[in-house]
Amino acid sequence: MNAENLIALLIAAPLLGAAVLLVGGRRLDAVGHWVGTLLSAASFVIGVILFADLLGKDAEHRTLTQHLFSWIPVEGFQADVAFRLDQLSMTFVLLITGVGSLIHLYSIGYMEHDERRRRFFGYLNLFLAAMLLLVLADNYLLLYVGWEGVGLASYLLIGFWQHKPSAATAAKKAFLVNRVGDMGLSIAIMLMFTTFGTFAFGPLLGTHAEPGLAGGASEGKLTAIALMLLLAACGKSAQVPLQSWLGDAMEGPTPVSALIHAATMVTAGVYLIVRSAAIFNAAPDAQLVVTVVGAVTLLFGAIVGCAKDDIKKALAGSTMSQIGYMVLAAGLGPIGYVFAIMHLVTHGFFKAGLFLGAGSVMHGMNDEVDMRKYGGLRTYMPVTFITFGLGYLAIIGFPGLSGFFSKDKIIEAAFAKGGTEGWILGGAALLGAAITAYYMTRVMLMTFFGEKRWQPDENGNEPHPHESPRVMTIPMIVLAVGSVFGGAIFGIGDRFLHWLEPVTGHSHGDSPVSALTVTLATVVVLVIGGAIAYAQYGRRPVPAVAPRGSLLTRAARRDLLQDDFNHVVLVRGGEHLTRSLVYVDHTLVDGVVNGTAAGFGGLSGRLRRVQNGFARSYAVSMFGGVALLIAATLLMRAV
Amino acid sequence: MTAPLAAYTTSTGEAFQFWVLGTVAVLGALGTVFMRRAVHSALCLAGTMIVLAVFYLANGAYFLGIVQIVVYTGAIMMLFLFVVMLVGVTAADSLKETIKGQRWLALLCGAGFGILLFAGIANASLKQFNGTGRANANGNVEGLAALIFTKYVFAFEITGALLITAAVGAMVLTHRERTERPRTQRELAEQRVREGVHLPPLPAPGVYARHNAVDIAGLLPDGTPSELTVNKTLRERGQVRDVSTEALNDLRALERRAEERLERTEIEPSIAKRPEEASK
Amino acid sequence: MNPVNYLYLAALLFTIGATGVLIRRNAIVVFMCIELMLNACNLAFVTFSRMHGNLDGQIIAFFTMVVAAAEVVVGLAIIVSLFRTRHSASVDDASLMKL
Amino acid sequence: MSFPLLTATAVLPAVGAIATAAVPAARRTAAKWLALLVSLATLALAIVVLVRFDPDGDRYQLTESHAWIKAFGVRYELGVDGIAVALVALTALLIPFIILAGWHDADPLETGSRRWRPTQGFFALILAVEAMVIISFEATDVFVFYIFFEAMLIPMYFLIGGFGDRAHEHGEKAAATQRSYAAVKFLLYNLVGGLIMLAAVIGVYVVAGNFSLQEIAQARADGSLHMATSTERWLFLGFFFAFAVKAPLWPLHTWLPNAMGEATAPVAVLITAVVDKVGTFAMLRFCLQLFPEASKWATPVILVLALISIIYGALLAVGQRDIKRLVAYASISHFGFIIMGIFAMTSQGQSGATLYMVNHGISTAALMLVAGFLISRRGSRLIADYGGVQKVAPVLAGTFLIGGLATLSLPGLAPFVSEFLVLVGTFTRYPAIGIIATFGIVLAALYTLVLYQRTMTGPVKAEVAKMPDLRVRELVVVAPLVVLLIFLGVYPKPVTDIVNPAVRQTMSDVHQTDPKPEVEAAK
Repeated sequence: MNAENLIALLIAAPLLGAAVLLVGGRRLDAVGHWVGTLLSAASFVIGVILFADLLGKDAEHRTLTQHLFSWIPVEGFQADVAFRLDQLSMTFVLLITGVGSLIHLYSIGYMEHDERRRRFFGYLNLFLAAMLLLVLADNYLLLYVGWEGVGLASYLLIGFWQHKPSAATAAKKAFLVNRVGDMGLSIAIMLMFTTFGTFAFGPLLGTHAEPGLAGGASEGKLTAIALMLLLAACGKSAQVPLQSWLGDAMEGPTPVSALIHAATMVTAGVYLIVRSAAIFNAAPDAQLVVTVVGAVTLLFGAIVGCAKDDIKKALAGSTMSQIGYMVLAAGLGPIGYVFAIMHLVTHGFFKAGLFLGAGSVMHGMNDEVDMRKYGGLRTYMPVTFITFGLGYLAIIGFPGLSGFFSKDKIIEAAFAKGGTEGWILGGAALLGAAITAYYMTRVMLMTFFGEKRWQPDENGNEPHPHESPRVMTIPMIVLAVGSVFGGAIFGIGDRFLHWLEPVTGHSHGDSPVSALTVTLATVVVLVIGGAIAYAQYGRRPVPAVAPRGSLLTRAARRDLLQDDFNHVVLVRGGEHLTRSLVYVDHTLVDGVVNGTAAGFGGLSGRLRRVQNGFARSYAVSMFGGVALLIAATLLMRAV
Repeated sequence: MTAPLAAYTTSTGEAFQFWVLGTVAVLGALGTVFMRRAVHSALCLAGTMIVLAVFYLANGAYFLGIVQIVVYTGAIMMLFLFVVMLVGVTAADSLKETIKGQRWLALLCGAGFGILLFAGIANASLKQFNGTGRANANGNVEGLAALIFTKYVFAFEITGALLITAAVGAMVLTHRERTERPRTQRELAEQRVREGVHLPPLPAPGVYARHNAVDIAGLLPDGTPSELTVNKTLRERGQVRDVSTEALNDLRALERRAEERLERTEIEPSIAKRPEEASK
Repeated sequence: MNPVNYLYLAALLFTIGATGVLIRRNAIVVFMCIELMLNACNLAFVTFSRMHGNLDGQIIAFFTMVVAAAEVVVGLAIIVSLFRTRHSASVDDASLMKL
Repeated sequence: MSFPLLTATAVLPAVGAIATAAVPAARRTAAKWLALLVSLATLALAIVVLVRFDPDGDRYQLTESHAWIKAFGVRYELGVDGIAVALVALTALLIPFIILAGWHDADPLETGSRRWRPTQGFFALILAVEAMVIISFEATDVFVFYIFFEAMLIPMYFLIGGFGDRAHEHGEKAAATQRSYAAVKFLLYNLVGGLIMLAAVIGVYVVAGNFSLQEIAQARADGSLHMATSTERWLFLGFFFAFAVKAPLWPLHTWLPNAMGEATAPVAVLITAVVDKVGTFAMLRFCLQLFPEASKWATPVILVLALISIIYGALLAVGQRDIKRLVAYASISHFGFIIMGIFAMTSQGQSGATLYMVNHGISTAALMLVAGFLISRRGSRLIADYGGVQKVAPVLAGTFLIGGLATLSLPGLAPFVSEFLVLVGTFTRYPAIGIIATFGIVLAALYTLVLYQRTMTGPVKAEVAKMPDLRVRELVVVAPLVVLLIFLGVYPKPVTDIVNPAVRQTMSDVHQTDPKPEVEAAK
């Protein structure tokens, strides 16, 4: 049979799962989690089949498209439900379904004691479907559907424990911040429509061979579109200034944090930018902004990561910073696209692994998240320790592991941009690498080394750290393997480069510094970073309560005061605005009307006095009236 | 006297009559409005109507003139008087106005209305007067009769119906339906005993042999007048005359005469007036 | 003298009557004033008939009288029954039309 | 002549209304079933109309025309174009759900005032409204339209004033006074609008000599009927004012929150999902066709007002403490979108607006009816009185969430399609307005999610702990709506196919063509 027709099945499988699990009701509680896992696995299998099919073709013809039906047919406005599977989306499909399936598996154990587990798997499947739709869509509008779909799924999953007000609030916040980004996306689509009359990838972006319409428009328009797309990407990928939701999103169950807020959804922004390469390439100013956003975010996230004592929040900060790397790379243009995606994939592996490890730790520690209450866990949960350790080495870019290949390339590319920008960006990237090494080492030390620091909680039951069940450890192991060898597989011989090049294009910038120097520099800084962390947290015992810390630390603990800013400016301001508007609506707009009514009421009240019921006064008025009539007739005759 | 009536201007006789009687008529009308007692108003109105009757005659409406006197002054005004009697001859309503501004408004409207009316008549072209001479050629009554029974016969019939309806209506309105059996003397007596108020028949009005009018309260032994003696209706209308002062005056007069007869020197001037003066 | 004066007189009487209706409170007097107005009209009619030299005016006056008679009968009846119920003949006491 | 299908669609519910009212007081349930059956029969008829309607055929189809008042050249003329057909179908579709949702709303209260046969009256009134709405969608004679446009107010007045929520936070008495206030406000607003429109209707007759929409539009098109610019503008304003009041456009909106807040949820749905649509529909059919030039002249102002409605309504929705009032203000925001789409004068905008009317009807129905079920359980409309419902009544919470997501026009649900079309349509001609309007989608997310968070999530409040989940009847009401929302969100083609030709016509009426993209798409 024809491979194109399988594409729809990729999405259909998890969608079916979501439908069945959410509509099915309690009678599915027993088997729900297996249904969900199997369907996502099925989707992964289909993905593999398609991948094989693609490998079978030669590089230029590795684009499958499937046109299902015309979605919104309106005069001069064509939006179809059509899918496009090329190397880029293929990469994502494998990442999403693969990691997704693993995390489904993990969740079976993690959510075991939750009576709403079926619902949880339903949401997970819904997320998979939406994410696949996002990466497979053939036009921006359909992409938008997936885009908001993942937003919805993340909203549902962050707020999965809705009885916790904090969770509900976090979910709402995530959705709202994302909505701001979505606004950017929709405006971008409108701009495309007005500029090009279409927003389908094919005609718009074209291919390597024949460039699409994107080049044809004025640079101003293109810059506007690009910036709007960037806004969208910031929202989804938690880039400055829309990053504030990611930290709170950790309220969700840990598998969710691993899948959505580490491996897949948050990288959608990078996908969007890389996908729209044709537009960005034609808008250099926008690209510069992208790189700046990326650089700022990677530092921002790293600094926040250093200060958090909550293990998940620390990892969230690191996610932010890693995505910062990707965005930076994507902003560099053809030099960086491939490495952005590559780092995205490797990051998918090790960050998911790290989160799952964190989850396993929490699982063993009665859901304690404060690292200052951990310590010396390596003996209690060896598998977790090893997998987590490998993930750690991968993320700090330890030579030979996956993170090393991808991140190192990005730093190179940053320098290769050339000029002062090149130096600044490259420097930022290097600094980021150092800080990454620092905070990851800190996490590692605080969690697994040192002496145990946990005490019995208020109602006296001391946590008994233990290794997690098999169903949880297997995914961790798989991911660990991935994070060890992934980089090598991709990086050596530029396999990944050749795989992706036809879509994104690639160009070698002439770097002012040789690749080797960059590599050495990277290694040096990460050693320094690690050493400082060791000096702080490895040599002397970690205090169980956080010291007051420097001003920067305290700011970082509060996400560098960005939330406070939002609260004061947006939330408070918004509340005042709405309250005053409600008042205005009631007094002014409504008041005018009621005022008129009251006026008439008063007037008629006055007039009522005339009706005093005395026949004589009525007679007077009659008499007067007659007199007037006579006067009138006389006047008539006079004139 | 038909000939001069055809003229544009009337005979001086009629003019004189008009000015004299016209004044009377207006005075009567004013009296009707401004007399405080209904009776007086009625009398004034009657006067005005008679004057009008005369004017009808003067205008050659002989039949109407007579009818005016007979029907209006004779019947209608009498009817009025009856009602006045029923309602109270001397129930003098104060001319004090209760509704604020009513009087002034009324006068204003009246004045304005009158002026306008006069203006209207003034600039109406009423030049030629062809009096009723030819119309009354073979008798005014015959003329009227001819018209009534030919041209206006239908209206005439209708008015007949109207009169009957009015009569019936008046009866219906004034007739009081007896709801319970009239009580016999016996029952009344028993009721009086039961209620215990004034068992014997009511005392007669009037005092001494002098004042035996029905509207004078008889005096009790201590000399205080007793309302009981006066007719209930009169009492309601508040028309009980008080003669106690007169009685005192008469007493004094008696003493004085007695002293004159006995040639008492010191004569104090009388404090009270003589009865005949008092009654003035 | 010009017979128009009769009209002036009629107008004057009518006005007086009307004013009386407005000023007096005693229903009977009010009624009398109405009669006065009717008579004024009659005078006017008679005068008109003299002007035009035909008897139609007199006929109208005649009818007016008849109607007036009927009206007086009914009106007085009303007054009497009113007096019976309220022990007063003041028109102001019959102000039930008040809100 | 053929069977008068359109008349039938209106007469059937009218007769049904009379019959329902005639059911003896004791047979309450019989009356309900009768009303339900009648509404279903009407739905069947409407579907027949939908099937018989040929999108690519003449502009007005299934037309009927009889002389009515010869003196004024009033003819009883009916006919439907794509837009009208869609809306007739929507109306006929929603009424059964409304009746079913209000099944117990009019049962006589155990305590308090026993109204005169409240149940029969309630359902009879609903059917009466349906009849009038349908005929005003179908009328192609200005006079006929006007009559039913106004007559609609009478049953609505009684529905709002006569039947409020069972329990009220301030007690039955306060509820009664607020109800009557709301009802009177509704009546006065719409009457004022209607009277001004009446003047304009007469004006049209004076100018054109007859009331027939087709003839006048035809005459306008071929120039045989010339209107002085000022005349046309005045007449346009007269019509537009009435429609702007009906489809509440800022600043004429304040009657809606009161009406929707005080009426029972089904009646609120009737107001916002059915009756108000007549206003926006009439803008498309009468304002644009009769006065194309004036419409273009007024466009900038109207667009700004619509924009204000969008943002203002959304902001006020955020500030509400009362669930139903919140939905009402949300509707005001949505009507802003509809009007914006109509007057953007682009095919995307107008198709979007028409689609929006349908989708908004369905989505608001879903949200409001579920909210009604919620309120009927707790007996309070205040958001603060709820919390943690999701834990005790997950199905209710789920449907409520879906309704909310539809309200914030989540892609994949029906409203998204229409909202995006409106935005695009506006953006192509007025970019600035389009962009500002886009803020509406963020605010929509805000008020919807805040509502959901405060009512459904968090710790379970003691008062809601015993709250039962959706009953079968309620599920029967909600489930089809949800299905429709998803279906039309994924596959709106059936509707757009019907609507597009009509929109093309309207565009040609106003002599407008879509602006061409800067870079012509390479075919």
